[in-house]
Amino acid sequence: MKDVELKMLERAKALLESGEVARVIGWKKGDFCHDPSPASFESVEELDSFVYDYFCGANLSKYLIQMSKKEGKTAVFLKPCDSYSFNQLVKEHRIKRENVYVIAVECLGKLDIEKIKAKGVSFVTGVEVQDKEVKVTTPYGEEVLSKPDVVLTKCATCNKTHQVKDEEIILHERPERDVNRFEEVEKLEAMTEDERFAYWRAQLSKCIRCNACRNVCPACSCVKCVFDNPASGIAAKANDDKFEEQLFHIIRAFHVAGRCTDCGECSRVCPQNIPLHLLNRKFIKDIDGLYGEYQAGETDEGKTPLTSYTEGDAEPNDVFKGEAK
Amino acid sequence: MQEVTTEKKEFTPNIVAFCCNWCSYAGADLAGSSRLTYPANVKIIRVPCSCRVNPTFVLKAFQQGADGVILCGCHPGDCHYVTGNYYTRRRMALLYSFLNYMGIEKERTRVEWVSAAEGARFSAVMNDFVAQVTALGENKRLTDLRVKEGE
Amino acid sequence: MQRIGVFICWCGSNIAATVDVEKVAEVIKSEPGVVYSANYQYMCSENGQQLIKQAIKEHNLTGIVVGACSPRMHEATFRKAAEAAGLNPYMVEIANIREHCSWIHKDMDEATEKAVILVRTAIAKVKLNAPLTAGESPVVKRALVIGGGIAGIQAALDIADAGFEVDIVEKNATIGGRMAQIDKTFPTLDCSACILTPKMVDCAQHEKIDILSYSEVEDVKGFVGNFSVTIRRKARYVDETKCTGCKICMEKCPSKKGLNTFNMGLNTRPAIHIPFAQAIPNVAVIDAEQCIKFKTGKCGICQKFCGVGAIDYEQKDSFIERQYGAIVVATGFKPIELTAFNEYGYADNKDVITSLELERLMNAAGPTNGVLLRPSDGQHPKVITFIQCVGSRDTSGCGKPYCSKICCMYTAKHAMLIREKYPDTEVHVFYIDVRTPGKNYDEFYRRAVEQYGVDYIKGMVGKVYNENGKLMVQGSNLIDNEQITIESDLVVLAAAIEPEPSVRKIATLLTASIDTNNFLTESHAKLRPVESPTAGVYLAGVCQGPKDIPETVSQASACAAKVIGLLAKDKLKTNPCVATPDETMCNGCSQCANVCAYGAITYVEKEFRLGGGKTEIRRVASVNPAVCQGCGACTVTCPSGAMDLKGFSSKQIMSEVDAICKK
Amino acid sequence: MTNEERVENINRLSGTDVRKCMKCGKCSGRCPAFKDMDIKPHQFVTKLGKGQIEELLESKSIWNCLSCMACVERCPRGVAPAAVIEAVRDTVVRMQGKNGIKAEEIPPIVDELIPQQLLVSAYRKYNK
Repeated sequence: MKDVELKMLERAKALLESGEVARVIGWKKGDFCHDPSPASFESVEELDSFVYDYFCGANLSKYLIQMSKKEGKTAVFLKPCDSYSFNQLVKEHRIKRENVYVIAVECLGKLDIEKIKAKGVSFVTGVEVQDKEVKVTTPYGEEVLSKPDVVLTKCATCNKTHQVKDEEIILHERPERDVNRFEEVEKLEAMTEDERFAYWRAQLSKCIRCNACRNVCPACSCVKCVFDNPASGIAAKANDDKFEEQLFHIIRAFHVAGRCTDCGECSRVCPQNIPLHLLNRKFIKDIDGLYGEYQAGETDEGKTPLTSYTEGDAEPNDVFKGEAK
Repeated sequence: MQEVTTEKKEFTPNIVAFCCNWCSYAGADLAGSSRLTYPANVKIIRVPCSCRVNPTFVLKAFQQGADGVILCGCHPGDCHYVTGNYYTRRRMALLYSFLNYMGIEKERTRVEWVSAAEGARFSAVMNDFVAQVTALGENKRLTDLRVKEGE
Repeated sequence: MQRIGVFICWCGSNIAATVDVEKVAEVIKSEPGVVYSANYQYMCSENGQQLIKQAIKEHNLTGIVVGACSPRMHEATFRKAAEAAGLNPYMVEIANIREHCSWIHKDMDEATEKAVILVRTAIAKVKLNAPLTAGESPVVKRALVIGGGIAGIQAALDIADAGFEVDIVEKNATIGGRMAQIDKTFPTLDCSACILTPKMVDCAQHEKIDILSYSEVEDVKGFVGNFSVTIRRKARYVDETKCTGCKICMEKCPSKKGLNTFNMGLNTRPAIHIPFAQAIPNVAVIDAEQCIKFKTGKCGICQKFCGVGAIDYEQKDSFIERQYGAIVVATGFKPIELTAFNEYGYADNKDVITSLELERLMNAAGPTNGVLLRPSDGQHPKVITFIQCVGSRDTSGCGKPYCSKICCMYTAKHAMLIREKYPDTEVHVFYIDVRTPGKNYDEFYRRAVEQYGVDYIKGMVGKVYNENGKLMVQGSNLIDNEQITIESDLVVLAAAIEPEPSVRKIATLLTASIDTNNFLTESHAKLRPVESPTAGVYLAGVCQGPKDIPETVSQASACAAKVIGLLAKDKLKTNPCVATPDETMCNGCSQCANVCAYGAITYVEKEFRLGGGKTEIRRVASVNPAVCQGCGACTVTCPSGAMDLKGFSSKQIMSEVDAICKK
Repeated sequence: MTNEERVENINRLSGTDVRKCMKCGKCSGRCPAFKDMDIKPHQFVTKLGKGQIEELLESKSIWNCLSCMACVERCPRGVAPAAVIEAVRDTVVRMQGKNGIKAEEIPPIVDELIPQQLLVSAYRKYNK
């Protein structure tokens, strides 16, 4: 990963120095080794704090909505999963494509510090990844963890590939994987209504309405969100009533249905660890099953499943038929 | 008299029916002028096209205590606005499937295509839906999701 | 402050018998915002409207709710009344307490309770109504008539006589339709061709009428006053402008074995042909499937003999696009297929024929030159049995559930004509009922019985079978409670009629509603019988329901009157209930334009203030209110909720939901 | 059993709605056993409609009906006269305290196309 980071830094410097771009969007070091955050670098000096490591899970595409409006070009580092969000935003005319220079970078799966901590490993000062092993350094010594156990949830079932690149920095080959991202959705579907209700009630009652899921979501990028708009009739008031979380999450999931690229940021940022991606994935699975496989963000043009139709589409009353129960 | 009071206490569901102006609302009118009865707890909201029905309206109805929500529009291919109900069909198929995924009884939601000429069908559909929701009982899930005290 | 007035209509006893109207008006008085509440016997009457107008003025009402019949019935009436009293017509809401309440519920308490909720719901909505002003759209002064049968011809002539341009699109090579195939017409027995063909000629000669024969409607866009229609002109392989109708090609054509569809397949015709002698336009057409030139590449005889060089084997389908203000649908009917009725032996016996086939057999221009000869051996039939209701009034799934309406009369006509021309012929008619509601109709039928001695048998045929060359017709005679078998030479089936199947596609193109039997639905069964619910689309003839020639002609003229009324206007008021985006919230994501069936949404770059003296340019949606039809598809697609629909805003619908659910 | 109960029972057994009959007579027009019937197929429908079942219970027709189903096949309104006749026949058999069918007598292999009712009525008749 270090070699990748060096190449990225080199390119960022060159682009800024030549004046080809006015800024570079990447990640900068945090207070700890595991909390880098998205940042915009406008000069070579600022690049001192640039970082790209196993904790750079954040999706940078959403920042381009504002950045691409600024004067001068903006260079951005996109991981495979981020490139879908980027395409979707270009499709919706939110990003000015001509103002962006995309550098595709490799990603071999990012780590989840919460999962590492959950393994009883605290005060992490560094990590080293070797195939399926993660060597974690702490003041108390080294610990070796299994990588699949500690990657971000969104990375566990990812097999995305780069969809956009003006150039690419890839040094390590990604192993091919055969994953079923709908496994957990299927598990829920196999439950009874009562069990599913209990499951979601337990999950969503944890929600504190911090709006992190909404704010991080590249599809939730409305100029003004319906939940902030008193004219919508569903505007959220603080601690409105007991129904609120559920309403919020249903509407949110529906609003991004057909547009969600399954980037998994919602679940990554949720402070309450609600598996929000399972809501979006249900829509994705239904869309795939009913209207044919569709991956939002695969291209930057065309209609989404909810803005198109065929004459022989399934009837709403029939979608439950054939369900084993 | 005693009997009457107990009867009144029996559960009668509150049903919100969204009907498109051109087919289903007219179908409901025809059911009326043909004196084809259906329970009084069905109340109709007129919308220009089934595609005007936002999922938030459906959720709002449940939030406010409706026990069932039914959406009626022109038969696919016969939409007054050419393609409106095709979008409705996709939206509602996904929404209803999703609500069920959240544990909401699938019997509470329905989409039916009723043409202006199908008064009898309108009445039959409403009778059937009311019976279905009555059998299910009160909607509790969409009005309360949080773990309540005492549970 | 809102000042709402509520008006509860009794509708005579229609509402008042099941809804306690006085109680509703009383309860509603205490609703917040309601300052006036009244009930009256007939709100839609002059006095009722006066009551509304007065109340609006006296109480300074800002909005009114009328609890009455369906808004589809009288919304326009009450809006007009409000407007006359100085209130914006869109500040009126109707609570449908008749069709959706009093007529379907029996229990008074229950119905009254529901009526109160429905009125409350309307109040909740009207409080959020905003005054709206209708826009204007221009009217194209040209009408399209789809179908060139008697309905289309009559409508076209009437419209053209009023001075408007009319195009007739006819899918066959000639106009004339079914009436051209008929021999005589009831109840006067005049010759069908004698009264139809002059009208056909009038169409051809009328300077305002353009006949597009051998053409079909391919696509329809637009709306009332401004339809844009694409018409496919099918290749007839004959240049319409050159052909003189001399028929030399028909004489010389070596491929003469094509079934003559005009004669119901009872004889043959050449590959190149003019359907019948009086065809309009009198221009030949080549049946490419039958033509040797098209099949083998050799022949070309017609081209050699055509004196004017009209034959063009290279002709291709062409498309024209024209604008119309109004469209008349007059697509007509066909007899049903009899495949599901084995019992009548139609498929196995040449001498079991349909009534329309009999028309051709009796027509002087038909395959037998008007001499009634049976198809199997060309002999004159001595015993003829008619069977009525073949496939009509049939709910078993084999036929049609409705009465085809014309069969009783034409069967009486056939029986009478046969007895008149061939008095030695024995004629029997099996009937279930004889239906003759029409001027001079029953008298006509009775003449068949009394004057011509036609044997009417109350009963139905169970089986027709061939025994030694005779058709044995076995049926019941219910009056005598016996089963009889009639040895017949010819059996005539009064097959049910159904709408011409192409009407389905046309209904879809026009978004005109259609019933389960494929008849187009009229806007109101009694009061708007020739209008489709789709504005600017009118219905003439059997496409709307079974009817005979006099009724068809009346309906066609009624259509014409409606069309003339429309085309006489220079501008139409447009529906003000259109979509509008809140630009401050619009993302410019294009999702709304993706679902708009009318192309009403475009995008513009607009500058917005950001505060602090800064501005930004954003892409935002813009709706053309003249093109928007107000369906609302865009409002739901919009992720930010920026798009809303006037008259049916999200807030209005949500408040209706609230009012209904409020316990 | 009162007369009304019997009428109701016959209606229920026959599974047919006699009010759908439009009195066209097509059933009697086709019936191959018409001549041997004292009460004709269409009359079974009308008389049941009027509740006049005494005549039906005593009629010879119930034993002469072949259960060929031609009347059912032909009826344009979906009324089943043969089913009415069978229901009357069944009522008579039961009134005699019998129930002609024995399940084990039904041949193990029967042609699927033969209407069930034909088999059942045959047993009813020939076990009289």
